[in-house]
This record gives sequence, structure tokens and C-alpha cells, in this order.
Amino acid sequence: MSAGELPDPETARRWLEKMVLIRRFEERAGEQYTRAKVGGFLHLGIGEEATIVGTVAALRPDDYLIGTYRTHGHVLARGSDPGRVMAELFGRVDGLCRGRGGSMHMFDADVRFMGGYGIVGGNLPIGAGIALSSDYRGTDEVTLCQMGDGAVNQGTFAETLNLAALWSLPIVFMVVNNLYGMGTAVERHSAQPDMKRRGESLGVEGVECDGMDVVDTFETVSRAVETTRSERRPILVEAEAYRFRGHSVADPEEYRTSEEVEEWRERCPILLFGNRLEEAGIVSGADRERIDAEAVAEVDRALEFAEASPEPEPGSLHDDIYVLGGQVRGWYSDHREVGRSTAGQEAAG
Amino acid sequence: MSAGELPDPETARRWLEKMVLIRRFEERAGEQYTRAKVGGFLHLGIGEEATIVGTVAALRPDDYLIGTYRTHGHVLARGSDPGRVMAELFGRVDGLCRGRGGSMHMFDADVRFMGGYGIVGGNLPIGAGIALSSDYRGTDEVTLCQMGDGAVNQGTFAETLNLAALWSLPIVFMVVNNLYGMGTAVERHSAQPDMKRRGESLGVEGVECDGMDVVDTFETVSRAVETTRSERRPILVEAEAYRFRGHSVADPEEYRTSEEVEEWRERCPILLFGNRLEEAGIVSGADRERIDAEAVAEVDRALEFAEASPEPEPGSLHDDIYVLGGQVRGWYSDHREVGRSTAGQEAAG
Amino acid sequence: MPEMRYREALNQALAEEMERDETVFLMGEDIGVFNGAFKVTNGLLERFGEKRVRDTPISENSFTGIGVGAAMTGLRPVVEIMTVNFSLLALDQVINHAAAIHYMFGGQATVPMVLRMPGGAGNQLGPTHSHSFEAFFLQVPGLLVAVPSTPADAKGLLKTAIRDDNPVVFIEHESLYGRRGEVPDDPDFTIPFGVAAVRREGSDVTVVGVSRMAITAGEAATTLADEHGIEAEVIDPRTLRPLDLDTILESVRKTNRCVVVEEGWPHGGVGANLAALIQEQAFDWLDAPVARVTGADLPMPYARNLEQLSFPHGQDVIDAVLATVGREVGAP
Amino acid sequence: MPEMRYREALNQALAEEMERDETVFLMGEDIGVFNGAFKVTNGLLERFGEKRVRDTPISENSFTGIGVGAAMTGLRPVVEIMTVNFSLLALDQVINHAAAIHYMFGGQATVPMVLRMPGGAGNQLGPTHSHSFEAFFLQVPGLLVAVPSTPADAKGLLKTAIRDDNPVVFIEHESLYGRRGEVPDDPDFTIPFGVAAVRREGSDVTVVGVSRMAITAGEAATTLADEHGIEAEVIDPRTLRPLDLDTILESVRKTNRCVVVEEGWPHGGVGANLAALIQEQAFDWLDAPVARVTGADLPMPYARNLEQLSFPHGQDVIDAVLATVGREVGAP
Ligand SMILES: Cc1ncc(C[n+]2csc(CCOP(=O)(O)OP(=O)(O)O)c2C)c(N)n1
Ligand SMILES: Cc1ncc(C[n+]2csc(CCOP(=O)(O)OP(=O)(O)O)c2C)c(N)n1
Ligand SMILES: [Mg+2]
Ligand SMILES: [Mg+2]
Repeated sequence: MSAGELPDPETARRWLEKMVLIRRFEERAGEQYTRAKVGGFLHLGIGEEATIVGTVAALRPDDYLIGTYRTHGHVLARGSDPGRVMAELFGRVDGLCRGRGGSMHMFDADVRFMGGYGIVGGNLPIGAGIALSSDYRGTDEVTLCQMGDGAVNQGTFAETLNLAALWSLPIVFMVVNNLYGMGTAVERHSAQPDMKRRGESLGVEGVECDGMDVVDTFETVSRAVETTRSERRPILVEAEAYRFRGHSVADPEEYRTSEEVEEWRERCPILLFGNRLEEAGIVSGADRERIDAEAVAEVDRALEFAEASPEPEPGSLHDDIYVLGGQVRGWYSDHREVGRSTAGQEAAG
Repeated sequence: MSAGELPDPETARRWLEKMVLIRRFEERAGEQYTRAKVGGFLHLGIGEEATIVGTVAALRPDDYLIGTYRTHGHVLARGSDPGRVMAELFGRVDGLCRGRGGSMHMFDADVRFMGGYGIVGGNLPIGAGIALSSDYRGTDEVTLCQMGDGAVNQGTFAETLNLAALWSLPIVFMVVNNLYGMGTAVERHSAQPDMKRRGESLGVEGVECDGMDVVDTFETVSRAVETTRSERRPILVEAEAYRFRGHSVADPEEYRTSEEVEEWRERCPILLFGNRLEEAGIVSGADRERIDAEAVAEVDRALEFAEASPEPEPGSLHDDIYVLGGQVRGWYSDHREVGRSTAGQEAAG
Repeated sequence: MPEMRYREALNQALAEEMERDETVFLMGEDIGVFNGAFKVTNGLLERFGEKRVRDTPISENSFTGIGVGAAMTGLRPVVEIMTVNFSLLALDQVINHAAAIHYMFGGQATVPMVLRMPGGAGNQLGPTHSHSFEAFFLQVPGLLVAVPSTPADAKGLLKTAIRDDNPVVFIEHESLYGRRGEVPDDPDFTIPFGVAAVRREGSDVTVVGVSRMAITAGEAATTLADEHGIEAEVIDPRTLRPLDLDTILESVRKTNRCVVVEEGWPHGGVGANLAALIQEQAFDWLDAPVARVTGADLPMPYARNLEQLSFPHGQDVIDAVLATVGREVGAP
Repeated sequence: MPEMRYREALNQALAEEMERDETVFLMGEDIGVFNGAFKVTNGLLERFGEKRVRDTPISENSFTGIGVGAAMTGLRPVVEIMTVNFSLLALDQVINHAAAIHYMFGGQATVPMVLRMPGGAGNQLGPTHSHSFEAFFLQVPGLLVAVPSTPADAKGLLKTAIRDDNPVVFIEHESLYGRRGEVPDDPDFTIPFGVAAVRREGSDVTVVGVSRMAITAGEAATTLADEHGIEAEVIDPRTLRPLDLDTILESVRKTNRCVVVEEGWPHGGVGANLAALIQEQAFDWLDAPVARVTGADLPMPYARNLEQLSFPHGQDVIDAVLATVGREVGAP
């Protein structure tokens, strides 16, 4: 498949399906948030589906993916069960993290999704550490570390890129540049706003892709991943993108105009890719409706699953603060003698 | 004066005198350290005198200078009394900081030396804050923020350069690249070892000078300072330099060869500049000896002053932890009822 | 007296001090164009302009340090860290720099900076976003630490903090922003540091509540009086450095029993510090150990039911008071 | 049993565990070519090579985080932060990440990482370089905290730390590196966490000493016995999380008096935590308040005489014990 060309029809259809699933999932999550079924902060990936699906398609199953607080889509694209993702948003025991992490802290070891992280910039060194481990263990696994444009100004960005380059770590840093870090436009947070050049000072090559185009994203990330894999050097990929919704649900969006949002909505990655597939005769209008209906149905099932899942047992509150081993004893947890019962866990030995 | 040319004879002589003073001061400080008169860690500027004197000569009296834990030379060049600097090393009450800071934490408000800081990278944001204040107050003061090559890998480096560029702060970042951060060679700590390019990703122009040549350093830093002053943008200056002694006194120096040290010693900034002045007929051999003798005498006086200065009063231990104001009361300090007396200070009001 | 929300009281304090003193300026993430993550700085960019209300990149350690440098050279920065959770990134500038500079440089420099940040749990923000770090900051000599629990205190303490010549860590509570209360509009209204507020008088037990827990303690005290006939004296220390230990000790010498309520982790927490101080200085007046009601000893879980179990509620305070008051003197 | 220095015992522990387990590797500033700022890693680069002994740039937060990521995926990193003073730069990775990950991700990941770092005062390193942060770390659920005071403990606890599946903050003391002691050379020698060492038995007063202060307390106890006829029981907790509170309580129930000696700041310190716990759990056995001997409440000054005044010495412990033992029961 040459530059900009569509992949085989089956793959193309799968990408479309994944993007639609993410869109419908996120819409439903937002709706459940306004109904107070989902708590905390909720950051949706609506508008950024191509950056997610294109990227995940470029990874092997044994590659690692690590992201931010905006990663429902990533974990879904990676293959996690939508029901378990929704259950996590609901804070239920069948959630990916048993309800402990919530929207901002997804994790699914089974699909090598190594976590969503709530601290901007916090996932970068962890991603590099995972890449170090792959290298140390003599594998050819690659880590893809996703972040937003706002994260490049956190000290860990420069520190980690330098370390990754210095140690030849197999890691791709992916900056999803959606033009804003919360309400702050890129030119207002970065003196040099060309994100793909942010690794230059550290000798890290940067490349760019159209994050509204799943094909371009896939191709660019694939090249980056394979170069990293074979040449053992980190690469920075900037994906130009846009979030159609607010930073989190309940953002008054005073920092951008509705015209700007509308313009970008016209570049909707699902719409454009769907049109293209239809033009190429890969899907029909009816197919597209069916794909959408199936996504809605899958999200319905996810919602049902989440709603049916019980809350975590109060008695489980103190589980897994520590890995207990025979070699340790003493207190590990709450010592209070008064107030509500919070008897701590005790080591076996 | 055109590129590489000597300044007027009086200025040239003063530069030589300052460099010799710093050299002799540092040698004496090292000697006093081995006699246990000076404690803590002692980082000497021997070999780096041109980076210090050339830089300070480029600043106006109302410009600010801020540095690291290796700044005896800087504060001397800026005009602090050598006796008070030595007294600080001795931990005496007449020390610049009344013996509280020691070698790593010099400060002299009178000459706008805004501090030596023990935390690598810690002085960068503070320098930018000082520059912000100059700008905010509507002055044309410039801040020069000095650091080592090792500091560029601290997160604050990229963070602060970005902020300085974004906010058009009048600050010059000066990296004294002496090829090692402690025992780690530049190529072993920086994936992209060309220090002057470390601001590229952030849109900060970088320039370079020969830090073994006081004239080149002066010219380069002067240009940078004046550009920063008039154009309101930060500039990065890299000065290639070398420390002739260990990282701190008592460094076995296993990370470099004695041949390398010898080669660099041949580029001694004092020797070369002295030769040049002699060749230019600005100083004679006898002048050079006199300059040296005067420096030694001045250091002798500094030492006498330091030795004569009393230790800080034990009763002053709790002074100046806080600025006391009428608006606050309550404890500020040690509450212990037992043990040695450490009665805390109490607010007046 | 006008009534307003806690966030409005803070906004008013900022505006009044900026009006009063040209050297006061604000820095922080999304405080300007976005009007603040919690809207505390609402309208201030428009009113005071870009010079004095500065949106920053996400670079906590460095913009905090920029505050330190600006404060050393004549300005009075009020730096907002979006939430206490991110202050971990800035602790080097806070502890090794802001707190040390006045002392370390022999008194030559001062750091009149305020570091504002909200903390606390209860909004299902999960393990990285629900911290209470009062107990970190109170350890550090050189810092002052304020923990306002009412709109009036929020305003009065913030104005004092801005006028103070020391670095002040000013910890707000995310769950209090929407709370209303009467707030003096006199621009000279300030509340001194180091003066605790006795929220309710009582003779049976002293309950010290920190930040939001002062409210929780007050509510519990009402129930204790109504349902158990126990009169609790509720004290809000308002600042943890300086600490008005005298007022607390005086109360304990009267009630002989004490319960400390805080939201943070139990070990080495605010309550541990108070318990240690109280038993040291009022040992013979204590008829029961100083009890502590604290947040649970774990990374705060997201699930609503688990989170609710993990920070103190009124019933926990009531239980602790009953256990403390019910304890027989001399019985193990 | 061979005698060796504390630093050599640590070196031996590292070498043995690296020999034993391929997944153990080291990272830190100047630990390789420079052989370690305090020579703890002396010779290990030569012996184990660049893959397993990695010199890092000066990027504390990030190389700590790299340790976290490596630990989550099968390795056992031992990360050295050159001194505790610089750990302030890495606290986000330690607290928001290392400590939280196992819990936050529902048990799916573990972080078997050791974060080694020396602390303490006494070498005139001044305000930014003399911290004792035990009291910060012990607050944090998810972390384990070890504070060895002898060469044997240094070795045995470090081996346990490396084998443990939790993140361990391992705090060494700069002034102990040169101290000698007997150290078992059995490669299976380990010391379990959560087991305090009773260094000296005694019936008059319990003295708990943390890190180097266990040594200071032991010396003071000898003088107390020789010159004052007072028999102090000296306890070194060895780990602060888990804490062997049982051993301490048992001793206090015997002696009825307790003094805690630590080097850090007084407010919210290790001693505050212990005092709070002891008065809570052994209230009726206490004949005097739990006393604390701590570092002074200030940024550590450089001048030798001032510095010596600012951290505890034997005489301070003796004075505190005499005051505690001399206190009449029931007297204010
Ligand atoms: C260290 C830290 N500082 C601040 C925040 C609050 N915050 C959450 S998301 C965000 C903006 C991040 O923007 P960007 O990196 O562009 O990602 P996007 O949200 O656009 O996907 C901020 C400031 C945080 N979570 N962590
Ligand atoms: C944050 C921090 N980490 C580590 C250290 C220990 N340390 C002191 S100096 C130094 C090397 C700095 O090298 P460089 O910046 O090149 O300056 P130079 O000493 O060569 O002048 C290190 C690692 C420190 N002081 N601060
Ligand atoms: Mg963004
Ligand atoms: Mg260097």
C-alpha cells in the first residue's frame, strides 16, 4: 500500500468500525456523566478518533501503548471490552481497574495498554522505562507513548526524550496536537509552537501527520514504529487534530470560537474516512448505517454491563495497596482505633 | 573594539587582575578545605576564570547575575569583598550570608549577585523570575543565569527557556560547558551534545564562545546581553571551558585522563591572556608578577579577615527563618520543651 | 455583610490586593483566558490585563520558581497551582528555594509569594487527583500554611497572605468553592495568621477540624449536642504554620479530651503533629488519648462508594468523640 | 563474621542481588564511571557492564519514572538519587505513580523498584543539602520505607528491598557510610521489613532512634546507665513502613516512658507520628508524655557551630531522658 492509499477493504472497514465505536462510546459516556452515573473529570476523545485508531493499527500486539487521562478510545482500539471500560467509568467492580482508576486511569495488561495517567507529563518517563525493559529483555517490542500538546512543556518531556535518545530506547512519542492544552492555545503555551520540532534540541527526529486522517496517521506512525524498532532510536510524531468537545465535560469553551469548532467538525475523521470508503466502493451507505447501528448496540451492551456490575465490596477497600509477601510484616494500612472500621490488611508472614 | 581585539589597556589589566585574584582565591580556598577550615562541598572555578570575568564585564551594575554552587569567582568578579567571601567559606558571621550558606550558597544583594544555588537547575526559574521582575517594573535590566552543561538535562531548563521565550524575558542563559557534569562526560549525559543548540526546539537562539578566552567571552556575552536588552528575547550562550581541578575538592578524577587535563591546562585563560597583554605591550613580565603578588596579598588579607571573624552567635540560630510582621503571631520555630535550648523566635505583634 | 461563595471571596481578595498594590500579580495554568479551572480568577484577566494575569504552560516547577525570583526582586506573585496534586512537581522550588532563601542568604532576600492551590477528595477524581498535602507543607520551616474553611476566612487569610513577606502555601478546598457565607467588604478586612477560630464552645471535648473538616466537625458537634448531650468545642486552626497551639491547649485543659479531624493520610499527618504537641504540653490534663479521624491510608479510589469510605464524614467524628468521651479514666 | 563498612555492605548487597537475579539493574547519577558519589556502587560498572549499571543525566524525576516503567514490565530497578535533597524533584513519580500504580490499576501492575538515597546533616552541606525526609515518605501509602543504621542492617534490608514487590524508599545516612560492623556473608542473609531491633534492653525508659539517631541513642543509653543509673531500652525501628509498632508498644508498656530521637524537622516528623500512635495505643501506661528530640526547625545552616546545634547529639538525648524519667506522675 503506497502513500495515502487505502489498506485492504477488510482492514479499512475495521478502522471505520473502531472509530465509530469510539465516537458512540464517548458520546454515551458524556451523556452518562451528565446523568451523574460517571463521576470525576471526563475527557472525551471525540474528534481525535483517527489519531487513536491509526496509531493502534500501527502497533503489534506485543508492543506497548501508554497514554494520558484521555484514553477511553485507546484502550477500546487496543481491544479491551467496552463493557469493562464503561464499568470503570461507572466505578464498578468489573471495570478494567475494578473501579479504582476511573476515566483518567485506565489500564489493561491483557492488551498491553500500560495505563492512562492523570498527571500531565507523568506517563513519559514510565513509557521510556517500559521501552528500556523491552530492550533489556532482548525483545523487539516498541512502546508508543501518547500525550497532548500541553505536555511538551512539562520538564519530563525534554528529560525523557534525552534519555530515550541517549539510551537508544525503542519508543515513539506521539503528540496529539489538538491546538489547546485545556483553554490555552498552543501559541500561548509554546514559544516555538511547531510540535514536531520539539525534539530537535535533543536529536530526536520529528515527523508529522494529519491526525484527522486515519490513513495518514497509520502510515506515519507505522514508519516511525518500524524505524524505532529496527534502528533503535526514539521518534516524535505530531498528529494535528482537534477535539470537538470541551477539555472535559462541562467546559464553557470561552477560549475558542464556535466557527473554529465548526470548521474542524467538517474535517471529522469518521465522516471523511466513511465518505472515502464509500467512494472507493468498500462500504455502501447502508453499510455505514449498519456499522453505526452496531456500534450503538455494542455501546448499549457496554452500558448494560456496567449498570449490572456491582459496586466494589467495601471490604475490598484495602486490597492491593501493597503486594504482600512472606518477607514483610507489620502494619500496612490504616491504624485507626476509632471511627468507622478500616481494619488494614496484614501480611501473611 | 572589533572582533577579538583587546579592550583599552586599563580594562585589559583589570580583567587580568580579576582572573588572577579568582585563581589565587580558589587555590587558597582549596588549601583551607584540606585543613578543615572550610567544610561541606567545595567547588572551585580554577580554569574557568575567563568565563567568569568575561561575562561579568559584559554586565551593567544594575544587571543581575545568578549562578550555581560554583560561584566564588562570580561574586568576586562582581565586586564582593574577598574577605566576606572567604568568611562565608569559613562559616563566620562576617560571611556574605552570615555563614548560613557556605560555598554553595553565596549571595550579595549589594552587587546584584542573586545567589549561588546547590540544586542543579534550581537557579534557572529563579533567574527567569528576576528577569520578569525587571520587565514588569519597566526597567531595561538584564539577568544573566549561569549553569553547567549538566544542568541542561534538568526539566527546569526546557521549561524555563520556553517560558522566557514565550514571555520575552530579558535573560541570557549561559552554559559553561566544561565537558563534564561531575564524572559524566557530555556525550554520556546528552544525546545531542552541542549545548548551544539546546534551545533550538524552544526558539531560543544559541551562540558559542571560547570560554578559555576572556576577550571572546566578553564579546559574545556582551552581544547577547545587548540583544536581549533591546530585542526582549532570551539567548543561550555556550562557553567551552574546562575545570582544571576535580568536580569538588577530593574527586579522584577517574573519569578523565591526566593527558586531557594537561592539554587543557596549556590553554589556561590567565596564562594566554597574560601572554597576549605582554605581547601587546600592555603589561610587562614584572607587571604580571606584581599583579600576582597583589592577588596573593589580597587573598592573604581575605584569609586573615575570615579567621578573625567570629562564629555566628548560637543565639542567632533562629533569626531570619521568617520575616516577622505585626500581622502574624504563633510559633514559627522549634517547640521542643526538652533537650538543648532552641527557643524559637516569636513575632512582635 | 454581603453573602458570597468561597470562590468569590477569594476572587475579591485577589482583586482588592491587585488594586491596592501594583506589585501583586498572578500566574498559573488557565487562570486567564479560561478564567481558572475552578473560576477563582474569573474576570481578572479582563480587568487587570496580561501583564498581571499570566497564563502559564504546564511547567509547575518552573513557574513556581519564576514566582520565587520575582518575589526576591520587588514583586508579590500569587501563583496558582491548579490543584495540590501537581505541587509535587514544584516541591524543589518550594522547599529548597522559597522556604530556604531568606535564612540561607543571611536575611538579604525575602520571598513574599503566595502559592494557592486547592486540594481534597470527594469528587471521584481518583488516586492522582485527590490528595491533601497539608501535612507535607506544615513540616517545612520557612513556609507559612493557611487552610481556610469559610468564605470570610478565605478572603481575610488570602489578603494577609499576599501582604505577608514570607512564602505562604495557601490551601483551598475543591469542595468548598461553592459554599456561601457572609464576607466583609471592607477592603481593609484581613485575618491574622496564627489565630484559631473557636467555631463552637463546649466543655466536654475539643474537636479540631482542618480545612473542610472544620465544617464536618461543626456539623457533628450539632448532632452530638442534640442527640447525645455532648458539648464539643470546635476549633478551626485556620493556619497550620503559625499554629495557634495556645487556643487548642486552653480548650483541652478545659475539656480534657481531644479529637483531631483531617482529610489527609493518617501517618505523620496534621493530627499526628497535633496529638504529639497536645500530649507533650497538656499531658496531665488529658483524660483520654488524643484521637484522630483521618482519610484512609490508601491511594484514593475512584468508585464513589469506596471514596466515600475513605475520607471522614460527620458520623466518623461522632463515633470518635463518643469513644473518646466514653473512655473511662485509667482504663486500658 | 566479616567486618566491613556500611557502604561496603550496601555494595555487597547490590552485587549479590545482581548476581542472583538478572532483572536487577542500577540507575543513577555518577554511579558508574564515577563509582558513585559516596562510592556505594564502586566497581559495579566494571563487573556488570553498561546494561546493568547506568549513569543517568541529571533528570531525577524522569529516571525515577523510567524505573517505575521498567519495574512494571519485569525488571527490578534499583535507582539511586544522589542524595535525598534531590528527591523533591522526583516526588511526582514516587507518590502519584510508583506508590499508586498497584492500587489504582486494580492490582494489574506491580512496581518492584528500590529508590536508594542518603540523607542527613552534619557535614556542613548547608540548607539545600542536609535534609532528612523520612517523615515525608512514611506518610505515603503504597511505599515501604527502610532506614538502616548498621552495616548488617544496610545489607540485609537492601536485599529484602530488592526482592520485595513494592516500591521501597531506602534511606541511607551520609554520616554512616564509613562506619564499620560485622556483616554476614551468607548470600541468603536478609532482614525482614517490619521487625524492629532492640539494641539494648532496659526498664526505665524506651528510646526510639531513627537511622543514625539509633546510634546516637545507643551511645546516650550507655552514658545514662554509667552516670545516671538509668536503664534505657533502645529500639531501632529499621523500617518506618511497615512499622513494628508492637515492639515499641511492648517496651513502653514495660518502661512507661518514651523518647523518640530523629534528625528531621520537628513538626509532623517521625517522632510526631510515633508519639501520636503511642499515646493512642498505650495511653494508660504512659507516666510522662512521649518526648521528642529532633532536628531544629530551620533550614540547616552551613556554619559548623550552628549546624551542630541543629541536629541531636547524645547530650540532647540524655537531657530528654532525664526530663522524662524525672517527671513526677501527675505533675504538670
Ligand atoms: C502536572 C499537571 N498539571 C496540570 C494538570 C491539569 N490538566 C489536566 S489536562 C490539562 C491540559 C493538557 O493539555 P494537552 O496536553 O494538550 O492534552 P489534551 O487535554 O488537549 O488532550 C491540564 C492543565 C494535570 N493533570 N497535571
Ligand atoms: C538536582 C541535583 N541533582 C544532583 C546534584 C549533585 N550534583 C552537584 S554538581 C553535579 C554536576 C553538575 O554538572 P554541571 O552542571 O556540568 O556543572 P559543573 O559542576 O561542571 O560546573 C551534580 C550531579 C545536585 N546538586 N542537584
Ligand atoms: Mg491539547
Ligand atoms: Mg560541567
